[in-house]
Amino acid sequence: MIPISHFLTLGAVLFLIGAAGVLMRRNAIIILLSIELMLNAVNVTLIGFSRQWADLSGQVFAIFVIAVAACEAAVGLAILISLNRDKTIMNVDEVNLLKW
Amino acid sequence: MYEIEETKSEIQTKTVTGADELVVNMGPQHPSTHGVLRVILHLDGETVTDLDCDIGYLHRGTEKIGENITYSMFIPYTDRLDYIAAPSNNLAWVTAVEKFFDWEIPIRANYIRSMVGEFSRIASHLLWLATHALDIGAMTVFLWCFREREMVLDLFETAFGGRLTVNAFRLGGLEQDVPAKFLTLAQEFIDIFPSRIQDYETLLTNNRIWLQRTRGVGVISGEDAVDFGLSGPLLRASGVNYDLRRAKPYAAYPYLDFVVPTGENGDIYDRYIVRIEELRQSVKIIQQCLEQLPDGPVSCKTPRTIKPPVGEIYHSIENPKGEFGFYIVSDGSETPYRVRIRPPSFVNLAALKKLCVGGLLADVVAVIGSIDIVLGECDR
Amino acid sequence: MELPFFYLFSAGIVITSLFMITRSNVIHAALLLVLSFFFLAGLFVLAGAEFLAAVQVLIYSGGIMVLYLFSIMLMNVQVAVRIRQWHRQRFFAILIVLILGFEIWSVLGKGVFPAMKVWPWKLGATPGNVEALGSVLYTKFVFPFEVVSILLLAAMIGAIVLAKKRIDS
Amino acid sequence: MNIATEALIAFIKIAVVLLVVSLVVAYLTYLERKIIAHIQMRMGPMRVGWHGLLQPIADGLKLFLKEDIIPSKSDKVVFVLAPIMVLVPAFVVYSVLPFSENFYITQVNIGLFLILAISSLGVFGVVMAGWASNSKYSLLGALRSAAQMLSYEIFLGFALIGPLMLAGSLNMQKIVEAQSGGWFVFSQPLAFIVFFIAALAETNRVPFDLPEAETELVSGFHTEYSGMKFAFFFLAEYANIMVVSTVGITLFFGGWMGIPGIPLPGFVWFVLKLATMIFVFIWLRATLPRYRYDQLMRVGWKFMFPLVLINIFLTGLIKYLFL
Repeated sequence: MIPISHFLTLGAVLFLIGAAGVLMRRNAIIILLSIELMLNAVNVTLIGFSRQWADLSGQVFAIFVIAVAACEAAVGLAILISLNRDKTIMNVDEVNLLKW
Repeated sequence: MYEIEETKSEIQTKTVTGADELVVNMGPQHPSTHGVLRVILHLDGETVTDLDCDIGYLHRGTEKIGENITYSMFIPYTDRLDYIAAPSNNLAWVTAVEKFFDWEIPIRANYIRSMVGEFSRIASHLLWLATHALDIGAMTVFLWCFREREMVLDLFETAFGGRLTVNAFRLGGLEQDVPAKFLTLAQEFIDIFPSRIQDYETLLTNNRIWLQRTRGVGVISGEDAVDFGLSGPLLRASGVNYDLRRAKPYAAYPYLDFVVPTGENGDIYDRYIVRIEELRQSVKIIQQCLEQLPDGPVSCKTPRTIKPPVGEIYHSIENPKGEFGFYIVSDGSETPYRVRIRPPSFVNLAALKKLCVGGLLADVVAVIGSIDIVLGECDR
Repeated sequence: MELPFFYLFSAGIVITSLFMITRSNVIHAALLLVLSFFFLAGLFVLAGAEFLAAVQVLIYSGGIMVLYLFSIMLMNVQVAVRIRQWHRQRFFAILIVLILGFEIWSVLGKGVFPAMKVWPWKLGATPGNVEALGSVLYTKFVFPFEVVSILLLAAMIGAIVLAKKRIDS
Repeated sequence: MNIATEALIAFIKIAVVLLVVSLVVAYLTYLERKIIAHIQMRMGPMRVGWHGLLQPIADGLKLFLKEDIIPSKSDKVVFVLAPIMVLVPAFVVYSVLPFSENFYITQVNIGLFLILAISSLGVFGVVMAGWASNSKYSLLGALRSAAQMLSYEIFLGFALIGPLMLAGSLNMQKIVEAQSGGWFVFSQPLAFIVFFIAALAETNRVPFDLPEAETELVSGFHTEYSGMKFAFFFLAEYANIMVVSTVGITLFFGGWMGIPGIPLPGFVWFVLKLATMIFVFIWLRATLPRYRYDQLMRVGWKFMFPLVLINIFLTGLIKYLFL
């Protein structure tokens, strides 16, 4: 039996790695990938709780999270492609048109 | 020399493009450019936005060679132009040179010339159908066509000794009469060939995928086709009824009865239909030739050295691929002063850009197949 | 028996994730993330969520990550490898991440975890898992399910509008 | 039975299946060459062994001994990984396929879903190969194939939902057993048609072989591959044909279950059905031309997708009303 604390710790570590990736990298695709990682960290905790309480709600919510991740990937990549097409920008700190 | 350099650099600068455009170099080593054609494609995704043809990889200076050898020595060189249908090229050259003189070509020779010309049309169209179908992905047609083409090449071998480059005709007629075996083999061939054409049609003509791939693709209107100087099945598929066998009959064609098939839409499908119908008409012509073939000599009396009078001449015949002509300037000596070849592939290829731009990458392959080019005559 | 596998998969996930956020080549990063998702799928099987593991592989790896690779191939990656990789705010970011980690650690460390309940399904044995998940998904959670489908539709339209080429250019 | 014996039995089963499948896949290439050759009025391989029976082994040996070329501008790690990524999922799927009543490696309650999930990974290898080769033809082939495989995976999965609703289980063995009253191909003809077309597209077979269209893209994503790596792609293609054929006969033709009245072992029925299915695949290759990219997508999204949705709806309705 795997204790719930293991799942929670793993989820926390993954979330931190993902957060570090989002905050520290310039490359927009890596940032999107890191966000995927953070969403998966949430999934790990959801699955852990689902197992802990023998309740399927956790798994259902994990499915919802995957669906949201798909939306995020689609929209994020669409934004990136349109940026890349117009200005060949790959880095987030170059997207500064709204800055004053 | 300077100009050549400049065109080269132009092609190279054009390959530097924006973010969306992908430049693909199709050829000279590519399975569906039918030899060594190089096409520089500018793709937006899969759509072709621009296209450049780079030819000349098979340039052998045939025209220049023609200036340095005698008229009869040039006949084997014409074999190497449209090597798919070598006898047809021989026919174009010998009839062109014969135009300088007022020789009486024996009727038997003319009939055999027409017959062999039609056989070479069959050979060429079979190879075209085989490779065109393979380009679009139907691989069985490829081997079936080669089965029949092999029979045609066997016929050439029986008659002339050569299979691909036959050196079939001589100035003034034939070198010698065709053997009797040739005539029986020819009869055998045209007996079975119509059913074989039916086989190809079973696989392709009403095939839904074939229709989708060919209908409405690579369209050129009749007027545009005339403006581009297209000829052959390409022109006739656009609805222009122009066939040199009818317009300016040569050999035995004035005595033969055949239909010139034309298309309506000028798309790849119509070219396919026109060529398939031409195969049938060729069978009909050969049948008539075999029935009407008179006895008699196959060559007229020609001088030992052939020295045409001073002057110039243009003569063209209907090759399988279109109007194949020779422009010869004679200075009265044993060798021509200038030989200029009018190759159908070269002229037809000029329309490639018009046919392809706006289409998809896969259509380029289909269009190149439907134009039916042979780089041997295109690059000369 | 489960615990060693848990450690194996966890180590795999953490290591691939760490590699993922440090790669300069985005294709490598994406492929490493795929690898990490496989480990994650293994973890889900351990936790009795086989269906979710298959969904993870099918949707995440086979769908979303292919979409990423597809998009990356449309962009010019070679240039991006050579330039500066890290954001200016990286030291500040490390600080924030450390603070966040400390907070999670302090909460987790103080938490009291109850003993495991007896898990009603045995691994890979009963067919009830998928059926039960399906019935929960379509009864209790049918409203969120519909909301998610609308979200997907909106995202699809948004993505098409954003990525579509401008007609005038 | 303790864990060690169980593990040993599982290992032996895996080894047997792996060896047999690799051999069958190798001989599938021979079969394809022979069948197509006879359709095209020629003999096919005749030189190596009796009627060329040893040809696959000779081919394998040749590819194995060939120089392994890695283009200098390629991404070497990804380039090497790609063929493995293509081949491994094709073989992993065999772990849940039922070969006969009691011969299978394992049965899991998400069997079919696992097959779909694992085989969806094949597209990775293709995309990786296309990108790592650093060649435009390969990239175009990979882009085509990514779009094609992603789209047709959807139709493939949706087509399987109809039979699944009738079977009421994802377990492959249970699906077979559910067909004792009648094969699902009779109750789900629409689903079978869509499944078959999608399977052709999934395995990059004619008329959907655009990703590797020799005459347009010079073999597409594996243009730059040679030697053993090329052999991997080649084997993966045939292994995938086997997989989709097996899934097809399991879901629509009753798997190892025979026609009542003819006493044959389940495995023989399985092999017979598999051979028929594969013959149809090869037959199509010899007959049909290739679709164009936009036509492929149009066929998929405008024809097959509505069809399969209608099928799911009708199946649900009928099941709700009458069963």
